[in-house]
Amino acid sequence: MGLGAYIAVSAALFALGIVAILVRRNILYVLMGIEMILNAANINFVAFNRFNGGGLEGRMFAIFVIILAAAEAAVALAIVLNVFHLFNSVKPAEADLLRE
Amino acid sequence: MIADLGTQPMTPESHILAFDPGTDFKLLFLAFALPLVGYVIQIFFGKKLPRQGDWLLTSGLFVTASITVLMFAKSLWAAYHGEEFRHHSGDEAGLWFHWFYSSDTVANGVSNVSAAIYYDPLGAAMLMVVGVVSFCVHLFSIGYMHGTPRYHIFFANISLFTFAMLGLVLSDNLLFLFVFWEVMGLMSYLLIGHFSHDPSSGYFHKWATKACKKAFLTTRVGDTCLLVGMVIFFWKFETFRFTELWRLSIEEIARHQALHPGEYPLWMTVGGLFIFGGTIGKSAQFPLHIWLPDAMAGPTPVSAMIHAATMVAAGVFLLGRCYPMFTPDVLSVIAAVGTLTAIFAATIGTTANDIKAVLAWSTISQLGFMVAAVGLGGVVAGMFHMVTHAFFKACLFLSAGSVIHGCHHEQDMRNMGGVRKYMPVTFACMLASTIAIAGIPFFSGFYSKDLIILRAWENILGGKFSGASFFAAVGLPIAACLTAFYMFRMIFMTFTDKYRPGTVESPFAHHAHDDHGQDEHADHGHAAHGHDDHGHHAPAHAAVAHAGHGHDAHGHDAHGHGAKGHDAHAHAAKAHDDHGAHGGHDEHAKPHESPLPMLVALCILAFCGVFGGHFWLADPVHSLKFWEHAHTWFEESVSFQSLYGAEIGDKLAAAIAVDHHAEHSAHWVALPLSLTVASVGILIAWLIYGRGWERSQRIAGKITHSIHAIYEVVKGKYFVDEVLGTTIVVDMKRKEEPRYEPDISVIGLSVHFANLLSWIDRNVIDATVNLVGRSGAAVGKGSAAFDRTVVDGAVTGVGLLTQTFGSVARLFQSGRVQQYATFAVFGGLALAAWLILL
Amino acid sequence: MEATDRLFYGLVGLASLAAIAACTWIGGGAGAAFGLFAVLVLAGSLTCIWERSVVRSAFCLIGTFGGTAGLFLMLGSDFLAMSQILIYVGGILALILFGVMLTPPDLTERKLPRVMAGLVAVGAGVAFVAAKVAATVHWVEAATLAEPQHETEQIGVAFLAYDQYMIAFELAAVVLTVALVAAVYVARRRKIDLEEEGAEG
Amino acid sequence: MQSQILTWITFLPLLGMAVILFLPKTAMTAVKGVSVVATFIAMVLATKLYFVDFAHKSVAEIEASRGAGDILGAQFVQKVDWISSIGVQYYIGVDGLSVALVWLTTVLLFIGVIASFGMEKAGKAYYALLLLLQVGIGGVFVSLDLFLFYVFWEVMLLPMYFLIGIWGGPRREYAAIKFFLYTLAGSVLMLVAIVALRLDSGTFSIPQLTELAVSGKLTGASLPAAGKLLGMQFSTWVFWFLFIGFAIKVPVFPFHTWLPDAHVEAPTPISVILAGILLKLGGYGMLRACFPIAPDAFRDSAFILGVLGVISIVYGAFVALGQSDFKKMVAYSSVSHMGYVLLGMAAFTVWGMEGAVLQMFNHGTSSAALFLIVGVIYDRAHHRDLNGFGGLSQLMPRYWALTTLGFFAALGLPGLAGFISEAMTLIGAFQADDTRFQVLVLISTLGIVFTAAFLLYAMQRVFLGKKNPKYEGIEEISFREVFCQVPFLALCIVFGILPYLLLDWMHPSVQNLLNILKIQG
Repeated sequence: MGLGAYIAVSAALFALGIVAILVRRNILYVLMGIEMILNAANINFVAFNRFNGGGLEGRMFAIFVIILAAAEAAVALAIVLNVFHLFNSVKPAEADLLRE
Repeated sequence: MIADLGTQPMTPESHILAFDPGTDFKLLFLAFALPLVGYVIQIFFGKKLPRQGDWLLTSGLFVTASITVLMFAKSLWAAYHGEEFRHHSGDEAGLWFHWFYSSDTVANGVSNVSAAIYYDPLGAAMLMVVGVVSFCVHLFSIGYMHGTPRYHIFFANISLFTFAMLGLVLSDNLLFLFVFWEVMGLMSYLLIGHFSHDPSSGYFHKWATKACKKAFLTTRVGDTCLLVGMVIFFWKFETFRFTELWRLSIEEIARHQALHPGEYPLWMTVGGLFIFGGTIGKSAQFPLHIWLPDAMAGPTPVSAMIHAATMVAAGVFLLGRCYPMFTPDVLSVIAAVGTLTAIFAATIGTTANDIKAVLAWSTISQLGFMVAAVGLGGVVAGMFHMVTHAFFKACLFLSAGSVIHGCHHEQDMRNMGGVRKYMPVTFACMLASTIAIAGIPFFSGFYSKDLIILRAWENILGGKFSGASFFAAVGLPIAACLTAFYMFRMIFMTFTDKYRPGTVESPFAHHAHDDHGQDEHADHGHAAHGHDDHGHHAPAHAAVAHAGHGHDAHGHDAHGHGAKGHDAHAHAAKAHDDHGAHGGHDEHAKPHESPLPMLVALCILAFCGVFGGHFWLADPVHSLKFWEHAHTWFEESVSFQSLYGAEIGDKLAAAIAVDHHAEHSAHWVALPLSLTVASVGILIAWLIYGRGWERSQRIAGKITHSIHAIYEVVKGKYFVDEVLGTTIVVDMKRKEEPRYEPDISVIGLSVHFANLLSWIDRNVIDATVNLVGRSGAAVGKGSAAFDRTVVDGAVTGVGLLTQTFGSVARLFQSGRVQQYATFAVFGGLALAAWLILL
Repeated sequence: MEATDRLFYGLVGLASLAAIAACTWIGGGAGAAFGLFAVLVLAGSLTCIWERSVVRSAFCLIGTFGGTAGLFLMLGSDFLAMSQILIYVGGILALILFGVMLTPPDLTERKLPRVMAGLVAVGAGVAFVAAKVAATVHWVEAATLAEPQHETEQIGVAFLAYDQYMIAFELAAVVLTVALVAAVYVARRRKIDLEEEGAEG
Repeated sequence: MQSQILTWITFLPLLGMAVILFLPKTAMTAVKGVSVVATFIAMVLATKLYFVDFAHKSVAEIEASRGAGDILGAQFVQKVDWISSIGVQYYIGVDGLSVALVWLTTVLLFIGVIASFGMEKAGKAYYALLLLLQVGIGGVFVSLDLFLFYVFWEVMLLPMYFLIGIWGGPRREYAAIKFFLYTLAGSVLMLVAIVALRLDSGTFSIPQLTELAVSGKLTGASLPAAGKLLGMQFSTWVFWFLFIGFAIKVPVFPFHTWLPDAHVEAPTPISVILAGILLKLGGYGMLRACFPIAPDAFRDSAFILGVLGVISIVYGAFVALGQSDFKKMVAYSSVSHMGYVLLGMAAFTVWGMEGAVLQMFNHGTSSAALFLIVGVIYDRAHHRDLNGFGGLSQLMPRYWALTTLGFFAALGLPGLAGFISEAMTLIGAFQADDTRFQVLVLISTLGIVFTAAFLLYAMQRVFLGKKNPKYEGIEEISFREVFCQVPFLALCIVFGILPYLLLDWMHPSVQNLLNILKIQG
């Protein structure tokens, strides 16, 4: 299958990731959304790597994305738990101390 | 041309009287510089010198006078030897004084102004007159001014004046003549204003403050005319030197005549008239004579020297120097003005009661004579009359001064009378001078005045007829008659009959006493007292002096010197002051003879005045035959040829030449005419004033009553002063000077015009500037208001706007994170779309 | 399950089938595999968004991550696919599940119209941009695709070669340790909270 | 190596000012000391420059040096690029016209500083501003670059405003503002002209501009609308703009109303400097920057200038006669005397131009002496009403003697400096080719008579006549005041008797200027 197809898939995945963040009221969906976006990026990296000369860069980059995504997820979870502790609710709308 | 002397001719070179350029120019420069040096020393150390430095200056003047006499003798000697006596220090001795540029070369093409000494017969005669007269005045004022405040300043000013007059006579170009001309104007200002710094002199004090300015401004008008005349001639001839000017103007006239015969270049006429304007100003001719009568506010020696002999003669001297530059039209104007002034002043002279006023008006009249003479072509006659007049008028003034001095500062003739008994020497000198001025034969006045009238009649009979010469031929004899009348009227009023002090209220003496009474200030008392102090000179020693002075001319210089020493000794003797009692002018003290130095000066001048005319006559015997025209010494040395050089002289002489027949007949008309006129004048004077005071008052009263209107006009000096707005009003009653009198400037209305102009300047021009300023301010205020409403409004408007946006924006800051993310995403998308689309 | 959910799943199923058909049509066997994996990815994420309960959503993510690994295999990078499955599914998903466990479930949370509006708006935007990019950007596709070699060995060497990714490798190690420590620190219960709870308790 | 003497003379006071600024406010003696030293050294340098170093080039030598792009034959030239982007150079030099005025500036400022010792409220700022003023004035006289000329012109304006505005008399603000705005309006016009010249000719240097103007290349062709403005040709409006800028300074008749106010309100030393040298900037500026740069426009309007000059002479004299304030009278006499300068220049003859330049110098000395004289009375009587005095000659005889000398110097009495310049101007004006000038000369003689009238009228009211009891105990003139007046009166006498000390210096340059201006005629 051509590069265009992989890009289409990653674009769709990226869009769904954004929707997940924006639409759902639960903080966890933000986490999921982020992971989807990162995956979309990875698909792109590998696809372009594959279709443009096949060097190591694309894949190495994807590997580092995966590593950092892991670290990020850990920290994000810790933050979520704290937010939950502070606001006693999962909805991001409650955490509006930044209003004024 | 010169009749030989009949004596064996002396070899010209070796003789002491021969003019040799090497030393003589230096001597002339010395004579000229001495008074200046004296002035500088006197100004700085005057007060500290013994006798306040008067001896220093007088001896300085003595040296100057002797040099001038020596130089004059040389000119006479050269005349008798037929040599041409015209010496120029630049050409002969290389003595130049470069004025504008340091040397001629730098001025490439632009004429450099440089000066040198020019010495010719006219200059020699004038120099001798100035030297002798100023020496006598110095001598006289030692006695007269003794004890007055600022005594040393007076002497300094007189000697600086002499310096200026000598400079004027010696200068070789018109510009330097003008320089000394104006310096003389300054000195006359300072000297007339001498009493303005001495309040104790009462009437004189108030009168002098205004008179000095009036004198300076009137002469200043004349000076400006002379300056313009000079500029006109410089514009055409590019030079100021007399010799050049004469030559060029003669050539110009000749060239002009060649083009259109009979006519004269207009610009030369205009230039000539302007130069004559200078003479009118300085020699007090008709319109600008107003300052001379008021110049009597100065001390009498000043009047004697400046306003009788030297300064006023400078104007006539200028005419003599510029004669070749005048076209016939100018000459006729000069003659007309001269004659008019002569008659005009003579009439006023008859009505004057102040002794110095009589002499002032007579001076103006005699100057009119001289000017008329030059106008008629008789330069020689005019100059000769100037020389003789200088002597006897100076003598008249000094003797008048001595009379005033004697009568305790009384100037009004009606308060005098019978003074001959108390002041014999003064009377003798005054009588001699009066006879001379009246024109009685054997006295110098006769010869010079006769020459002028002769000149007038020669013009008429010789076919050179012009309105002016006719007016002169008729007018001058009348003036001569009036002169004789008022001079002898003065003699009879002051010297005959009994001494009658206080017959009439006169501001002079009366106030000298009152004034110092009121003066609260101590030192004034001393000064006023000083006045009375010197009056006390014991008459005793007058007799001694009387016998002492001899008639021998040569001896008088040495003798004069001796007398001065004698006087110093008398000064020390403080005799009791017989009229010490203040005020109470009725039991008035008798007049007393003046101290010796004054008398010596009088006698010298009287001698020169009387015999100046003809003593050195070619042939004295011939002069006795007065009915024939006697060639006086002056005519020998001064003639057109000797003055302006042979070729110019011949042309000028030719211009006024008259055939022998006309000359002879004119002589037979002029001589008897002047004799009869003089005797008629004297007779009338004797009839009215000669026989006792009461009778004279009666007769005079009847006459004045009959021609009342005319008498009032003449007495009011034809109201010339009032017309020009320059009358000097001295109100002794008023203590405070009027804060602002309009009568001070030369032309009264000019002050009003000045005030108008300064009002305009303040309210019109300044107003426009302020208007601009105020309109600027108004525009400023307007723009400020505009700024506040509109611009400021805009600013606040913008503020309002941002506030609304702010509140709208606040809605977005809901704190909901997801909302932010949505905005971010959609913002990014919009940006991407926009970037890609473009 | 409500009517809408059923409708939604019906639609998703149909769309997936269509996609697989198209891919096999285009790419043959490889196309089919690609289609399968692509559908796995997209359907997984769609249902994850759609699902009312968080747990189910979390589990749908497994499909997405699996599909992605498949795609990596299709693209010839097997080490990557394996690490994808190992870290994403094994690690990150486990974390999310921990998160789900520790937070109370909120079944009423999903608002259907908001989801639909979001899907439509974002979908349209991304579609538009992707179409534009495809139209304008012409990327060079290598004529012949190089054969995939032993990727893992190369990656291992690259990690340790000083001029390639050695530094990045070390840095990644540092980041991981820091994240570890940070996560522990942030998440620990503080004494204050304890006292508050103690006080309340 | 270019000789530095001119820069030293101009900027030495600036050094002095800098030193003063660092001194504490209380150390007034130190401040006075520094300012005296600074001005004294400048004066010594200027005297050495004038009498020793200045080479008397003959007209031929100046014409020879014209080839080397130096049409004026300036000496002690220094040329350094200053703002090279727009072609401005620090181009200074001095020639016959300006060397005397530079010397006069230094003498005046030196005496001005000493005369200011009497002013108790003259603080540190006063002396600093005074020195800055000297820099401004000195700079104008030496600068040969139009831009530099304009900069110094403005530098001179500022301290003058403060000196009048702060240390002046009761209405000082009004006078200071009026002075400042008036001169500024003039200098704005000048700036427009300078910019137009720069754009047209591409250079600021005056000799080059003169060269171009004389050879007819300065026609404003390269400017928009061929340099026409307000319907006038390029050289015409440039001439009139520059002329008005300088005429305000001279001051010429319609623009003179700032002078009496400035003088009446300025403290004595300042009005001495104002009358002594500031008025000469206008005259000098005309000779240096205005006439050579628009020679044909100058020739066409010469008669108008002559008429303005004569009006100034006669008007100034009459209005002075109508004044009752002593200082205002002297101020108007300055207007009258400066009228001769304009008449002389407009006459366009050698003696006319030289008379004008000489009159500028002589008026400087005589009017400075007059203002010092007014200062003496004002310090004692604290009022200047002429009618308020009387008989001072008996109370202060020495003061009266000095005043008489001062008055007769101002009067134009021969033997004192005033006469020579007035006589030269009148003779020169009479020789002008335009015969209408002869009528002007006749009218201006009115000025001579009435100058004598108002001075003697003042003399009579103040000095002669009855002693005013109010001033019985007035004390005689002090040594310091005499020390200030004597130099000026001495200068009047010396240059009255030996005018060639000035005229030899001026003649070559004036002759050269005339040759240049005549080339086109």
